[in-house]
Amino acid sequence: MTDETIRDVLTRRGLSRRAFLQVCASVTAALALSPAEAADMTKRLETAERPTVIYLSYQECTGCLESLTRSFSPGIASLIFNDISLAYNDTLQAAAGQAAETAKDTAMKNAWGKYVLVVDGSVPLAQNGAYCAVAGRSAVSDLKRAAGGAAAVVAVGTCAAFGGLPYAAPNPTGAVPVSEIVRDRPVINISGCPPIAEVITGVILYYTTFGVPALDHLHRPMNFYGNTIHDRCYRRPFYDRGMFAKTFDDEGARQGWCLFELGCKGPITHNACPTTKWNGGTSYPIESGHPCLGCSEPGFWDKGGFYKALSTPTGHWSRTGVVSGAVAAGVAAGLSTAAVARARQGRAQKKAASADSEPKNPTS
Amino acid sequence: MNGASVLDFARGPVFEIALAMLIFGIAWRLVGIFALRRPVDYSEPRAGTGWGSGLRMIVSRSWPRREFRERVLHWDIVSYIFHVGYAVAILGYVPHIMLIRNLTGLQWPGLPGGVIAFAAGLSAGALLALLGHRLTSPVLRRLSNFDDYFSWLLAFTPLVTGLMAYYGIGGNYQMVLGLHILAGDILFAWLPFGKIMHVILLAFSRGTTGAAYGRRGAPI
Amino acid sequence: MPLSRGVIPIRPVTAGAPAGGALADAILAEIASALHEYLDTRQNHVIDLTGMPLSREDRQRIDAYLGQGEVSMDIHALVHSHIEETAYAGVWRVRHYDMGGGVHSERIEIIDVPEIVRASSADMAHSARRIEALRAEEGA
Amino acid sequence: MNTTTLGAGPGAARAPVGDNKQGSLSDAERLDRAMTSFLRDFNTTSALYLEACVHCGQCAEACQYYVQTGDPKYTPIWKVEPIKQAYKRLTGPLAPLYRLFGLKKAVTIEELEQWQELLYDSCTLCGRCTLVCPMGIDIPSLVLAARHGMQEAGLVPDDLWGPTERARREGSPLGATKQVLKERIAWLTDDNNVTIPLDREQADILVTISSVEIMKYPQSITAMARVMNHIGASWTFRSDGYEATNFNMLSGDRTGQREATMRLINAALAINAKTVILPECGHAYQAFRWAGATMYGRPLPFRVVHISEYLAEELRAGRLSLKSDARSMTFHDPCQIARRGGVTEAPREIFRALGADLREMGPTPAGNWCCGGGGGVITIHRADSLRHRVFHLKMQQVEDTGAALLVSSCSNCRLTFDDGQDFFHWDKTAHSLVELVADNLAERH
Repeated sequence: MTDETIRDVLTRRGLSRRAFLQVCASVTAALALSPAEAADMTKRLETAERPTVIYLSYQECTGCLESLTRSFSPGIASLIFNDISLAYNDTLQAAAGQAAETAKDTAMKNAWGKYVLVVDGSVPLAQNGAYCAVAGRSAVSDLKRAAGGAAAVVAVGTCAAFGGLPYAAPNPTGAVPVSEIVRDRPVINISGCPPIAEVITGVILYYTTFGVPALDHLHRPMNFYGNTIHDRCYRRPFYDRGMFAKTFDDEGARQGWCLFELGCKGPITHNACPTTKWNGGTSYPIESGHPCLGCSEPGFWDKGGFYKALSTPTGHWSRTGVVSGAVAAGVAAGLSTAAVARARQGRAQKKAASADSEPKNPTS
Repeated sequence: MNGASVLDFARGPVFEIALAMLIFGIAWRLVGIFALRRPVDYSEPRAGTGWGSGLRMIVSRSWPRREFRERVLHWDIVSYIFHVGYAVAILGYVPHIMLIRNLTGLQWPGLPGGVIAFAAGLSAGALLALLGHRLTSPVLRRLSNFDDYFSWLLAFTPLVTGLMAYYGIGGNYQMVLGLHILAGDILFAWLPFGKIMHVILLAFSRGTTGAAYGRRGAPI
Repeated sequence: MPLSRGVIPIRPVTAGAPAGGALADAILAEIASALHEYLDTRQNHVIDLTGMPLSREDRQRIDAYLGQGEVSMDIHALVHSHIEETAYAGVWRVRHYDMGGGVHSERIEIIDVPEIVRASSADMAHSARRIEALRAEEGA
Repeated sequence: MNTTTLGAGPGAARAPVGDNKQGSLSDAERLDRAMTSFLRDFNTTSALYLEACVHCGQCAEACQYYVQTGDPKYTPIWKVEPIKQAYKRLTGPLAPLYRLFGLKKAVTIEELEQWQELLYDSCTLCGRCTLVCPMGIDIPSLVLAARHGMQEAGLVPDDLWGPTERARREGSPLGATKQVLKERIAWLTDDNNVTIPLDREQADILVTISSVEIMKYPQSITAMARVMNHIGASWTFRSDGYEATNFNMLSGDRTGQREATMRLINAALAINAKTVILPECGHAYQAFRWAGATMYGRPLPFRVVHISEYLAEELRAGRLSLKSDARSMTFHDPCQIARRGGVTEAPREIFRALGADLREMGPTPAGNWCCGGGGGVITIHRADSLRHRVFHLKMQQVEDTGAALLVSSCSNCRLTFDDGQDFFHWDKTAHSLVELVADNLAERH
């Protein structure tokens, strides 16, 4: 650890306390903190040590990092994250090969037990982890080693958090989320494909000042994942009024009606998109006319289709097969139970006939 | 099992099984009834074959005859609130219409969520009242069996879970939605095997009596 | 550059269109009570509008009520911030812009002077050092 | 006269009620016979009915027994519970599931014995329940099927079995044998100076009689004769086919029911009748008009009408002309003829022809309250007090019309009214529609 505070870093870069307050305003706004919490956070950031962040990537597409660094306008928080805290990231750093490995080892040694380990991508377990290796070490052993010195692990992106695309059926690499490997450290999942940049940095700063934030049952920070897209969607009133776009080019779509029928997974997707938005607050998918894919939820690849309405069956079986099979089986069952009943009736008839040939009725 | 997997489970395999059971059961029960011996009536009809009366009675018996209204109409109305509310919620709610479109290709415009919630709430209230009636009326207590209470429960659960999902009650929305769909699946699967089959048998049994009375020229 | 609206025939609908202006009333009430609070206890109060689901009517009503006051300032630090007093003394609107020019934080502060306007002692000490250094350099 | 077995008034000596079992079969044999019979009767129609019930309990609200006692055991569909139980276990499509999960227990002999009261004492087969049932279930048809099994098992109430058995033996339930009929007609002819054709070899119309009329209301026979003669029809009574009542049907005795039906069919065939007229008897109308052809196994080669239908036809044809009788009257629609038989307009045409001030009961004809004596109930003495309780409803309904004269077209109803009148010291007497017509025949010029 550097013993430097975030404030110190800003000062060193010639920025005033006003700049610091602007940072705080940005962070607290992103975290949707109450005024009292925001004041508290500002106070704590004033004295908080600058965090050391080590960023490791496994089975991933680098989209998460793209989100973080190449967003439309890099936010203040990402500035802090990228320029101030990041001790190691093999994609961003200039060093390569042995030099990079040495840099990583040094960074880990210097902050052993204190650094925040950010992991991006899922970890393959099939073939002894052979599907992903860094510097001759499998992802799984690399992760275990790095996690050993981490104060907390932040799984960035749906791959790291829940397995993501590599995890989708049939999961050929045996991919698992970070939480399957790291069990003795707090794991904070920041899901999304990719996650929102402000969310990643916000969570790390929150962790620096307050520790592990309140998490939902999927270990996602409640601050960002506490509500569904649907809860805060500006198109929600159309949903409530039963006004839905039927196709991507109909009048409803032009009028900005609800995209539920086009497969929007907003109702079951927890993320901050409607409030934090993307690309420096420009918009989010639904605002651009596309249904939410549900990318921050586990298994979103395998939910029967991005454009299939949530209330419809995922339908892995052939509908014709199910229906015709059920009809055939039902008719067969009906005919056979009726045949059994008729046979019983036939026997009863015979019995009654033979009884009739004897004395006619019980009295005689 | 978490909410997401309950939801996937309910929308996936369970739905397919429930659909198969629904169709299988309806076919089984109807074929099983109609493949029994058919009674033959050689009597000379007074008024045609009675087909018209059969069809008429399917409709007309939906409302009690004047002479019985004083004694049964109040509970009929409660029952109607339940049934109509249920129908509005099932047929008017767009997510449900999506399901119907997915299954049959048919679709129609939906109603606002508030209307659906109101209808479903009324329906649930009426259903509770009907249960209370069943539990307190000596006649109904005498008649009721497992099927009556089980079917009640299966009718009630989707309503309540649906309302919970709509209002975001019960915490985890995915879980609540998953349970709602699961409850619907179970209702589907159970439908042909219990009293809820009346939704289909009703027409046949009314029609049979309507036709029999019709050919006699008797009032229906 | 944003695409021209004429290219894609989309008419965006503003968030929460049918919500009405109920939230604006609540905010105005909060401002009034915060002013009393400040006079009694010197405790400042911040209303963060950023995450609030304000409808267009809400915004219009807030703007109309608060109006424009005597003071207006701009801060050019890490990013640009614009601060202006409303028609009511001690009621400030503070907007922070991000690097792309969008508003990333918007708040109403009830205080005599917003915190961010004040020069901090540390910065003033730093300034003193810089001036002395400059003079020393010139003097040398 | 042997009518004491029928209309037991208050204080009348009660026939000794045994254990109400016939024969000396073991319980197991009885149960087996009942189940065998239940099985034989199940068909698509009864299956639909037994499957469709939703246990809504509305049939109770239509049933006079429940309405008057509030006892849930009188709920109509509950009265057929054993046959429902047997169906669900043995015949229904889901029977394998019911047995597998033990959802329906096998019917026991105790249950059958217990249900005797519900199936016989407290159901007149009036069919009011059919009209209220939201599923349209025709419960009386199920009661009849259940009675078949009860009869096979020898579990008919003794009081009902007596006349039933006698009908098998003597051709008439109340002792109106061929000999008695001939004597009765002979003295009716003498006393009333009316021609009553008996055993003509050829006639267009075979007129049948209810033994209740022969034994209790002989004036009805005279009335029929006078009316038929007035019309100038080619008609006859036949001593080989006169008894229209079918107590065997009411007991559940299929064999006897068939025999009784065939006697009438054969008599009609023997004289080449084009029409068979059924007398003022409700169950006769069910047994012959609607069940007769099915007993015969093919459509009947003649038409079957109730006497009131016939009279209405003749009125329309102008062969029957009546004097005016403007008294205020109310008409009791017999369940089996009106509600379940479809004859609702004919009697009203007759009242119009009479110029009578007809004051309809509310409700009638469809929702009319049963007299309480149908379905064989009037014969069962242990059910007297229950029958009187339900008769109270009927009495009230009649009183509410304010009519001076009460008319019906069923002599079994008439018997029940007489008994009720006696019991309640009521000032209303039920009259016969045919007798009313006979009394008002216009003079032929």
